[in-house]
Amino acid sequence: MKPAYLVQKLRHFYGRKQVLNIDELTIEKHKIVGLVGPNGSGKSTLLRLLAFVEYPSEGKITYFPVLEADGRPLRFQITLLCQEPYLLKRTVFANIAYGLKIRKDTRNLHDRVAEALEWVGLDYFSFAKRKWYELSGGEAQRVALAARLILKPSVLLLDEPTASVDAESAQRIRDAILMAKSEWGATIVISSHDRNWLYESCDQLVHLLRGHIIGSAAENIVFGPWKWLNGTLWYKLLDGNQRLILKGAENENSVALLSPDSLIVRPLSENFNFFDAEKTQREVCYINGIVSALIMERATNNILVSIAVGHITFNARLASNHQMLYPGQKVILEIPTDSARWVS
Amino acid sequence: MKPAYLVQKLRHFYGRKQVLNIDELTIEKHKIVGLVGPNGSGKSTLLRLLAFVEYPSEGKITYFPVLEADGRPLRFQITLLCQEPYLLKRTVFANIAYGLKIRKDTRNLHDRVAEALEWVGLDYFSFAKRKWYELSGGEAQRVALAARLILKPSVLLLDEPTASVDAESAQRIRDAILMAKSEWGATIVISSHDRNWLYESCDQLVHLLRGHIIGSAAENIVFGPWKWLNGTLWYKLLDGNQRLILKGAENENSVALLSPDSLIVRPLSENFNFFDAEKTQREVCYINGIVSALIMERATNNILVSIAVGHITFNARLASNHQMLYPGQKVILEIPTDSARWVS
Amino acid sequence: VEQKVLKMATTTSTDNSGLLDYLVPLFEKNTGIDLRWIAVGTGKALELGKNCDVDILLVHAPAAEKKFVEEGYGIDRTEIMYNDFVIIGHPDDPAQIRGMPVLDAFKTIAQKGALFVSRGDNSGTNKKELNLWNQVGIKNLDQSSWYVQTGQGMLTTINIAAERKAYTLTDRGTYIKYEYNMKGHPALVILVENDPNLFNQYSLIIVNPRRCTNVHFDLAREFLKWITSPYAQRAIGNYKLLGKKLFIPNYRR
Amino acid sequence: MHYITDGFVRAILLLFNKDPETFSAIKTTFTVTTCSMTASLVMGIPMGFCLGYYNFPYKKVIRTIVDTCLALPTVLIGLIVYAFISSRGPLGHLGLLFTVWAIAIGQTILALPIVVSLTATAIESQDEQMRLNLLSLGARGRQLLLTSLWESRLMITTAALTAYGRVLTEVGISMMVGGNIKWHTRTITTAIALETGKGEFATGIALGLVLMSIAFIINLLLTFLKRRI
Amino acid sequence: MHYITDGFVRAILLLFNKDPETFSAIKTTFTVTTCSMTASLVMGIPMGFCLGYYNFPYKKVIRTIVDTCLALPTVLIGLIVYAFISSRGPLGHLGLLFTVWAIAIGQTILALPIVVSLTATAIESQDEQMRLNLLSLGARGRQLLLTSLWESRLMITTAALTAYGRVLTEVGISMMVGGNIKWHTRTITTAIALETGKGEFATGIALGLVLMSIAFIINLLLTFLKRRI
Ligand SMILES: Nc1ncnc2c1ncn2[C@@H]1O[C@H](COP(=O)(O)OP(=O)(O)OP(=O)(O)O)[C@@H](O)[C@H]1O
Ligand SMILES: Nc1ncnc2c1ncn2[C@@H]1O[C@H](COP(=O)(O)OP(=O)(O)OP(=O)(O)O)[C@@H](O)[C@H]1O
Ligand SMILES: [Mg+2]
Ligand SMILES: [Mg+2]
Repeated sequence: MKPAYLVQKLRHFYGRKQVLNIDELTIEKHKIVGLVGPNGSGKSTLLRLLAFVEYPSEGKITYFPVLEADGRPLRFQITLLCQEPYLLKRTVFANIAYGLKIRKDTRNLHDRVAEALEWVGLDYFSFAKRKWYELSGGEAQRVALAARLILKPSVLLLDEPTASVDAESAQRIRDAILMAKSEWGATIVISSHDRNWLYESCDQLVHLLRGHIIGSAAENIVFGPWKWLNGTLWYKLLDGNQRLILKGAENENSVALLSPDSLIVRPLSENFNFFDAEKTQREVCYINGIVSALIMERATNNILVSIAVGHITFNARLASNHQMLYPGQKVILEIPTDSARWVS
Repeated sequence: MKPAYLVQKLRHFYGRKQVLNIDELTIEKHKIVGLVGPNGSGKSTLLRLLAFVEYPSEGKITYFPVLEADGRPLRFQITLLCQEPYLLKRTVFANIAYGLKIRKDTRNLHDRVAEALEWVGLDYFSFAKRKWYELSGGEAQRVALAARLILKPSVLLLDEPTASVDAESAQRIRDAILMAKSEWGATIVISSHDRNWLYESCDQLVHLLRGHIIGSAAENIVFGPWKWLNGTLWYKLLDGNQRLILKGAENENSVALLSPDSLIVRPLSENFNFFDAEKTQREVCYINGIVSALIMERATNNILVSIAVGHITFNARLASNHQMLYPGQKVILEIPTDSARWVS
Repeated sequence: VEQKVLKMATTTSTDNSGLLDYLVPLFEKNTGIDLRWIAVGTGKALELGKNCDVDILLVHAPAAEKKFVEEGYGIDRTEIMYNDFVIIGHPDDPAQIRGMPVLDAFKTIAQKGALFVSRGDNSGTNKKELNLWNQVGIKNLDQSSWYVQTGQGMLTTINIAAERKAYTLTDRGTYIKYEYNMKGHPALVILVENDPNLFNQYSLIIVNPRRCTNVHFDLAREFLKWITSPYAQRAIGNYKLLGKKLFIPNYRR
Repeated sequence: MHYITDGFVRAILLLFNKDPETFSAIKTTFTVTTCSMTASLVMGIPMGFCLGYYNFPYKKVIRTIVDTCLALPTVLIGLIVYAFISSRGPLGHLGLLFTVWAIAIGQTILALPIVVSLTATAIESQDEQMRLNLLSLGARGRQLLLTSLWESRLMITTAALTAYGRVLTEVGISMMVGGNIKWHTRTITTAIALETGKGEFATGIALGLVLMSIAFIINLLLTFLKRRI
Repeated sequence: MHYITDGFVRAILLLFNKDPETFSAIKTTFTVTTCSMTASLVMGIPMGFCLGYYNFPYKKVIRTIVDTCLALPTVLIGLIVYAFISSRGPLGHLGLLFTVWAIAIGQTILALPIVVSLTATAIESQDEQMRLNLLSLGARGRQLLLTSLWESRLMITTAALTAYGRVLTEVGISMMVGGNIKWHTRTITTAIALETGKGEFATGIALGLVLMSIAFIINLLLTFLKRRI
């Protein structure tokens, strides 16, 4: 395992507000790492720090050149696609060629621009000569991505590359990213809210919450308010007057993390006695829900089930030999009360 | 059925490029209409035209006040959330209150701003006083949405309201939209690439392609190049050397539209003789694929199955009593060769 | 061959009247010296001399000139020509000074409090005027409401006097120019003239070469020699503006 | 060199001793520039907004004319204003010549192209998205104008400061139509010109420094507008 | 009034008859402003970029000083330059006084704050996203500077035009350190001042119009930079 990045004791502040607090994080070479987390959890900030366009308030980020003897300076090895791509006030062609011009590497410029446009699913002839403002939102986003891909950087940091991109193009972008990995051995870090897309694309996940890394899996995050039940048990009221009961909250506003692996899903059968089950609430909590989606997870070959409980959606991971569910099906979620990890 | 909008013989040009060509479109009152289509299909343009912030090159858009005796001027009845939300260089509070200030309607300003922030899942105390640049991408997006919702407009036009918003907040935004419809009878038009989210939110779909309305269902779009096979049959080469055979393409670059209802999905069983089936290619074309996702469609209560065939994904709609499939399952897609509609 | 350049600071009247445009080409033709002049107020001209930035001065403020020479800034002060001043005013002549001797006229203006416009810029003309007020014993001019100070050139001052229907003291050359500009219908007319008290002496001073080593003393001498020559003196006497003589040569050996 | 140090000392003395001539000039300068800046901002900012915001025929031609007017020489403005307000001119009966109002008129003409051109550029450089967002929130007319300007306040402030610097330091107009009349229309700049003409270089420098102090104070007062936009 | 029309006629005659005095003044004006604008742009744009782009201690103080310098009176600049280059000044041995170079130096000082302040404002008003995107593509130093400027070319052009208007029309510096010497250091503006002083108002207006024509031509030449950014 060769690291491309080693992040140590990283603290980052905006004013007096701490936005990142990462004790240690290793990003391996030649891997596609997905960055997930709710809005404001610090994904973009982390990507900017990894790109060295901003510097951490405290702590250290060490970068190990991904390619041995990569003669390019650091700033040419690492490239970031910002969350809000900004196109230069030039043509699409000039925008894509800009990075290469900076690198004074303009052999076969036209062919390479055409190739980069192809990667993001845009046609050279109808797009190359357009001005920056003659593009739709998704097209602009894809041009910005093409401007990064053409540089063939050893580290590609992508901040929501598929936001406002259509499904077909998102597919193509995934292919382009996989190609970047296989063809020139790039290390890729992607933040995205499109979990399906991300799960199907990446080798490894980093889950951020309020600036902390809370694991490397797609956790279920349950925010408070929590109410104290008895002993170490706390509950949160869900829609339909159901209660999610968990052990060990620190206070009202703690946040519970539930691994998708720890949830058990079973079809609601007539003979399941809900009230009987209630008695066992000390060990397991049962919740009624409806399957809203089933998705294949590329990294594990497992199936992710989304179960809607009123307004909250829980994700559970099923082995592919699990009894089959279908969307719309009513199910019971079994949640061991001690399965929560808490952050505050 | 009372229309809120009547669009007639609409043509819109940027320079000499036609970006919209809609012969007729009616948008009903008190409905949530979803606008789908690939990048550059004209969704944002149509929304700008419906908001009357841009005027069509040709044709007519008639707006019928949604609320009888709505005394507000047109520009106060209709509100658009642009694709790239721009926050004024002020605090979050001032941004959200701006529209109300313009309307000289500032009773209970604080309460209403707090409520609007609540709708988009942001906390009043930690956000109201922030400056516009102290927000993450998704937070900014949500603030912009809150600034629209607070106006309680009779027509709410939302251009990708959930791009770069996390899943939990997307859920909340959906609730807020449903509330806008039920509580003050808003007519809502939403464009989005997040089909699951959209399908679960809207009452009606409008599918755009290259500026044309191609239907009111989530169509499968298959771009060329098409090759001529024989008679009226054309085929497109898919990954894995499979051929999608369809009747009646006009030329190489025609685009085929396949309704999700016209595709039949069945599990690949050992005894299915693929080669036998090949013979029937004149009427039906069989294709191997893998189920990648199953999603519940709110409007119809049906199930949408995504089937990956190499890089292309087909969506099929299944009745809820259909034989169950699971993600990762190998299936056969049966596509009647005459089921395609063509656009060019 | 390096060109011989002589720099002269002069008052605006010699420049504005066109005299230098007429004389200097003659000088250059005769001597091959390139004379460049800088037309500024008298005070500034003397200051440029003190700073050794010019070689020669052509000014008309006898008292200041003498002080300049006494303090060692200049040498060879030579009187070369004069012209005269006139008092002009509105034809209605509110203070009734027409035809009076100049000192009486000034006294009357002050007594009646008639509007008087002064250049107030320490120019030769202004110094002459202040000198006259001093002679008739008028004090506190600066605070008097009838006494308007423009701090500008002569022509502008005349224009302001015309707007205000006021009196002013001007050199004859500028008045001729003003008369011409007004196409022969001047708003102000000459009321007092030909008084010996109104003579306006122009002198040439060479900047002291012992103080200012960079001064082109030889060229300056050459100009002094030329301007005092009968030829140049005659030329000055022949210079006419709009058909009227402006300067009377009075170099005395 | 000694003028400069002398000038500093004298500037302090002038201000400290409340020299009446200097204070009269300061007052005149202040009156005149306040009038001309108010007028040019009130007219120029909406004009600049229209020129930058709307598209209309001959817009580019008008823009080129405005930009050319950035090079309007003060003496030319002075002459033209003079021609209109002199007693023989069409507006002669108003008796404006050699009053502070005359100077204010001329300076307004001087500042106007600067305000218009820089405002137009500021508005033109604004994000297209901003325009759309304001429209979509229902802003029109005056609200649109005010919000757009407030969004570009950094640039508008700089435009105003540039124009202010221009009117504060101009001499030609004040001389020509103001007449530099002591106690009445003598501004600091015409006083500087006069003192310099007299050879009183140190006084000239002193007055120049007084002028800069005024500019400095105005700048400090505007600092709040220049905070991070 | 009549001299305005006279002035128009005379302007055409001056240009048409290739009046040597006028052409000498045009040439001097052109030489001087070209020098001063080149110098002030070459120095001012990078300075403005740094002031707008980077954060450093006392940045706000420096900015306030620069903005105050927008109100540097020309006569003051003239006096200060004079103090340095007069024979008795520290740079007297260079013999710059009463040459076009002296004027160019003074005008550079005049234009510099305008260029710096407007460039800094332009850069400061730029989208933070632009900065990030350029950095993320690997641009640093000179590339960053040039690209940032090019993105704001509309504003930089206007800044340059404003400064150009200022130097083209200034009189104080040219008079003070140029000396308004016929055939040598007489610029169009000093010629206007001279003619106006003589009461030749029509000629003054004519020369003013000649000046404006030059500005107009420069504007046309720069039109390509002002195309939709
Ligand atoms: N100002 C413009 N000039 C020329 N063409 C433009 C302009 N704006 C948009 N277009 C083109 O118009 C078409 C429609 O654009 P629009 O923004 O409406 O698409 P969209 O459906 O919203 O796409 P997206 O999903 O990417 O947001 C696109 O092909 C785009 O390239
Ligand atoms: N300039 C700033 N000043 C103060 N706070 C900031 C600033 N920029 C971002 N923040 C805050 O820092 C936190 C992290 O922001 P960041 O943009 O990294 O989030 P993110 O994970 O990318 O979110 P999103 O999914 O919305 O893009 C957020 O809480 C945000 O409000
Ligand atoms: Mg982000
Ligand atoms: Mg769009």
